[in-house]
Amino acid sequence: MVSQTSAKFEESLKERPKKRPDKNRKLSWLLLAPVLAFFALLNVLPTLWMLGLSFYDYTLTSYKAPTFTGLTNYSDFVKNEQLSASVSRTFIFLILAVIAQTLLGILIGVFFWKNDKMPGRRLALTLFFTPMVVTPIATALFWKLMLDPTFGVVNYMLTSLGFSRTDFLTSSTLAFPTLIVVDTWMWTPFMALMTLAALGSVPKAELEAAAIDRLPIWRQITSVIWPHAKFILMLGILLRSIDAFKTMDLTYIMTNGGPGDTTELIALSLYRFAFKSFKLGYSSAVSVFLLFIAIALTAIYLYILNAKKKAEQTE
Amino acid sequence: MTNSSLEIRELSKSYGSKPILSKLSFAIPSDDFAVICGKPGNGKSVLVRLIMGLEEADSGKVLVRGEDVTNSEPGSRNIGYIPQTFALVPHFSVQKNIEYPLELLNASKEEKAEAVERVAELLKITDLLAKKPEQLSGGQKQRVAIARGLAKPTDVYLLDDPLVGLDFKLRERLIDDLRVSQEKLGVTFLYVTSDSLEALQLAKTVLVLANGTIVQQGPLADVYDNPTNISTLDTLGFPEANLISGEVKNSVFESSTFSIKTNIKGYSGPAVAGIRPESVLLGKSPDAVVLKAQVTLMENLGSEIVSYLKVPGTMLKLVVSRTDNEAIKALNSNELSIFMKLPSIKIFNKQSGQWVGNGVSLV
Amino acid sequence: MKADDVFAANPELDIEPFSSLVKNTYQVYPDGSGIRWGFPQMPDTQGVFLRKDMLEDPKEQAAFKQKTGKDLPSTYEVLSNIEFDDLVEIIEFFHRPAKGMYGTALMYSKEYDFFSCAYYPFAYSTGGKIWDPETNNVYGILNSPENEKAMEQFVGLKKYQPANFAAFGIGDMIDLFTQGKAFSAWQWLAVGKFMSSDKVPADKVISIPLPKWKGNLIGAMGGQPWVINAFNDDDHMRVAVDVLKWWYTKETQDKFIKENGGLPWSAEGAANPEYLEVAHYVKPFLYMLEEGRSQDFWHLPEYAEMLAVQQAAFNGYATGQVKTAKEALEYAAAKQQQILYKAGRTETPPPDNVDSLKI
Amino acid sequence: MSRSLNFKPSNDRATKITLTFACWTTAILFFLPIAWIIATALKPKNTVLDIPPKVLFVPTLQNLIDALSFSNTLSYFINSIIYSSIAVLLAILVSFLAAYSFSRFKPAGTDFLMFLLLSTRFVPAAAFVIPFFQLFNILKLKDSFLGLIIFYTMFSIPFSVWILKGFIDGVSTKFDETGLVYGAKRPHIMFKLVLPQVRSGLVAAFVFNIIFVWNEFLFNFQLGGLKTYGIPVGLFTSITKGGQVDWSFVASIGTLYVLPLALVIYFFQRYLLVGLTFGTVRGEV
Repeated sequence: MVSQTSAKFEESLKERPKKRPDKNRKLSWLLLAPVLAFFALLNVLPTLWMLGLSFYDYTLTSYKAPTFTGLTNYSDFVKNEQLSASVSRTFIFLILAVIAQTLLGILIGVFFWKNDKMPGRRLALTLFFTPMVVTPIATALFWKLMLDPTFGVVNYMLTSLGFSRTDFLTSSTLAFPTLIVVDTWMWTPFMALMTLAALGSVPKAELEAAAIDRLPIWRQITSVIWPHAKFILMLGILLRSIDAFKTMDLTYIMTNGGPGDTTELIALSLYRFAFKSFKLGYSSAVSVFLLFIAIALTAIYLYILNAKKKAEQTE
Repeated sequence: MTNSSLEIRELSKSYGSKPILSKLSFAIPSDDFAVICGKPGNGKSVLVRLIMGLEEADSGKVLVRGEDVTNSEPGSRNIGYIPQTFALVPHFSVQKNIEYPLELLNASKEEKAEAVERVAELLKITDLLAKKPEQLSGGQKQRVAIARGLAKPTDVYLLDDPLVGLDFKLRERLIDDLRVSQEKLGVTFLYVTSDSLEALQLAKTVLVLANGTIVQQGPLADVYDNPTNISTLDTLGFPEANLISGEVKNSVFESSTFSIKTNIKGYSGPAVAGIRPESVLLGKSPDAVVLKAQVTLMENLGSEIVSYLKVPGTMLKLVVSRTDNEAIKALNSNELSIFMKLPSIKIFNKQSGQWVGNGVSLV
Repeated sequence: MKADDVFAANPELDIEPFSSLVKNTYQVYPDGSGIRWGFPQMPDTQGVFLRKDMLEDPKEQAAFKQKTGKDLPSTYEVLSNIEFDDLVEIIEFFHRPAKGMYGTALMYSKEYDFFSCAYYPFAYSTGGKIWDPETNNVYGILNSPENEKAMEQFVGLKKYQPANFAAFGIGDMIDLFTQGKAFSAWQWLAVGKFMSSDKVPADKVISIPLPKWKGNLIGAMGGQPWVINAFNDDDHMRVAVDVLKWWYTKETQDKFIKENGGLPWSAEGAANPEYLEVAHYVKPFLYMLEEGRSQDFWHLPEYAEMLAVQQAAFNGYATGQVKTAKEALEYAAAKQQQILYKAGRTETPPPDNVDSLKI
Repeated sequence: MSRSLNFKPSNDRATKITLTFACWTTAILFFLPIAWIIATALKPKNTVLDIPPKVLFVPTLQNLIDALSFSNTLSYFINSIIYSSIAVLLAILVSFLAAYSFSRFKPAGTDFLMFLLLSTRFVPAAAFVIPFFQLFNILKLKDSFLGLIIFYTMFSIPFSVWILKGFIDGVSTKFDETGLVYGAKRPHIMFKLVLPQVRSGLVAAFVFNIIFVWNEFLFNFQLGGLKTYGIPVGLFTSITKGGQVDWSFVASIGTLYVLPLALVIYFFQRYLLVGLTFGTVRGEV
């Protein structure tokens, strides 16, 4: 039944079939075009602009034209111990706040997850989630009011219970921990949400099996839950870390970096350089530095994510 | 071969350095029900994708109705397609799903209604038309998918293992429906499967796909009875054929189980003897290979029983009917004797897999 | 753009101010050049708001007399010439934290210029300077022993204030005072209208100029001018000038001062007896606006940066993060000197250890 | 080992009651500050700073009415709704195209581009404001809805692409191929076959981004103007009246602010979860 092969056909087989014009490749870039255009205009351009500015002495309030000063802005930044202190303070804030939010978030997330049929669960979760969606301008202001030694409801309750009045936001020892507490209030719901998501990604069958086998709780966590849940949890920690690194609203409104500079985080310093002093070159250098930190954090996360993908592929 | 509905010429495809298909060729005349049967991993789905135009071949040609479509878009090939996974659009009703290929052809309302009525009746799903795919059972979904494929008004249809994963009963019913449909419509079906039972039940013409190429093609009975390649014997048939390794020397096949004279000419070297389970018979017979056997396992298949027999040097499968009480009794006895008629023993070249001859007499 | 150009085209806008303070604070740049850029909008000076009802309470008067042997002053005439020490004595007398009444409130907030402006009168009035406008030098001038003493005195008043005094800004003091929780508040006079509430109505409040330090008094200037953006197109420019014309009409000023609690600042407005009667804080305002009675700080483009530095340091001293006033002043002076040196405003470099200075 | 010590939804009655109590207590504790804001909004203005705090009071809507009628508040609300909804919808449209391309065609550098997109969200906002300010001045986009919509579209693109790619990856390519074979054109496949199957992803991307854009302050403040300011700017610029914080106003805006968001969370809870995990989890919260 094999067809008769003419000489012409033999000939035609020797050459590779003509490639169909690769429509898909063209189409794929066409579909990406709008996003890439937005991206180039509103991200690449400003980033390059920022990078460029960081090598200039450019202050809006001076009449001097921008002058190229190479790495001076960076060396100024590194030399300035006030700023280095601000950066390390930011890291301390980030670590403490994210740890607190993660632990508390996991705990609460597990509670809600275990109790998946509780009455009014949807409403309870809605109430629980509100702190992270209301603008920090309003919540930070109200925290300031609630913590006020004279008019604040928190101090009122403390004194009613026999404690002494506490000035949470103007004490150089208490202000920083107080901000961490408020930040934790604001973002624990987020970590709880990520915990719910992470637990939701664990196959039900494996959990059932673990429960039937009566595995000890730590074994359930290490061998059943963690392998599935870790990536979403890591994502949550990454997003929180980066946001914590950028924290500005809270400090700006509640303490303005004070008392003194005990709550001055780097984003607030940056804001000051850019919008109070209009030192564009200098603030750009600081921004580039922050950008590198953010990208490093993201890259670490994606590295882990890719390691996961590879592991799955080899399975 | 211009009157063939579908013709493949020396099609090759490899992924990286791994060859999947190599110089695969076949042609299917119109109105045929052709089944491509191949074991899993033999490149069936790649072949389907190449025929449909979802992927590009490295070399070779695809001709539909005599026309070279190697470089044309999938949508312009005018082939009815029934995918392996149902791929029923979840947000369309059954009716809309079935109409879908016609919708894309800008068919009129009447044409669509007519086509839906026709295929729905054919596949007995008229009462499902208003439902959404998620409301259907697996078998119903499959019928709808088939109906959708058939709704496209064309004369060549490609069915990509459409019954895989369905339960036995449903398969039986759908197999019937498919055969009836093909005959009623008077069109060409190319049916791709890894299930040899399906192939046996459906095919008018069967094509055996092995090692990335079609090793044998022909009318079902012909191919079944006269496998020209060991892959055919291995792929087509249920239960699988008994294979006994040995050596051919001076037209004599020698193995640790038996030695026979054959009609082999011009070959000597390693060889394999293939005997279908139904050619292994109970009892004794002159002019046949007779062996003493011991039953190790009996597998109840419903209408048939497969017994696994220990014979000198190897194991053999044997099939008896459930209603054959005498045979069952015999199988349960300690002293068992079996025989194989000489012509039913087929000898293949071990290296190339090519058929070299049959048994003719005892040594 | 230059206000002088606008005045040239619209002479009716060139209104004579009540004192040169208005001109120097809101209009002229650089200092002493006479070139005008701004238009006076809402000049502001500092004063002290007191609870008149408490001062006038016969029982309090008797108790005060008994405690100190002095009469408790309650009239503007006496209070407007009060010495700092005497005012503190009165504040101490009314400081009753157990009853939820604090003696006073001042601004120590890190926000904007709050601490600085509240502190400056203490420094200015006791002979302190914050910089040398001739050489643009700060180091060695801001960190002087006078300023150190003044800051200790200023922050020393915390004992008559609520625990979170260090966060006090304009609003916090308004809340404290109008909720009836403070006897007095050192406040900008322009917010006088808001220094009363239904709990502490206006007739229970009296405002006075800042007290005197051995007869000397120089306050800080507040308020803000109008300025016109040079990048405006013609339409915007016309509208900007029209707004100014509207602002300076008699009707608008009447409405601003009589109905909205604004303050008069022009020679003509200050002479208007109607305005003087509108509210209790007009009198002290004009008093503080007299020649040489108040003083603004640096008129330099770098001011925001300089301000941020000293606000953090000064506020740090108020909260105890910085141990001594000397350290706070030393830090601010060095950093400001560095800022000015880098901007090319002075030849004198900052001290060598400037980069390693920390609050 | 107690039965409750395992990671599966609990069925034990005593455990359930304890958990319910714990969950509700937590929820209420976290909500208390928000509740305080709402209560303040409903309190008569002159009792806001009272100590001891007024817990029992006759609620009044006056503060809310005052807040809404103050200056441009209402138009700021409307502005917020206009630019946030248009920008997010536009972002979802272009993100869908890109996500489809990333998912189906995997063009060269897909991983890198996805990474770049995501990393842009991690740059401190203050760093970008000035370049944007200058760019917007050059393009004459300042204080225009067009400018804000363009900006917020970009702002919403990264997460939209990530979420939608996760979802499109979950739709079998069989649908695309079946469509192709039957002669469908690409746009048809994308919008008629695939798009309806990623509806959850679309909603998730919408919910997620609308919360972000609705809350964004700095850029609206710097790039917008009187015509286009949104409600966070409206709130920020009106916090103080005559030098003191107008608590009733802040509380009223805060309340008006939280209500739509709370409704969104209540009705789209599932999608919030889905959005936060870039579509990797599609289950119920």
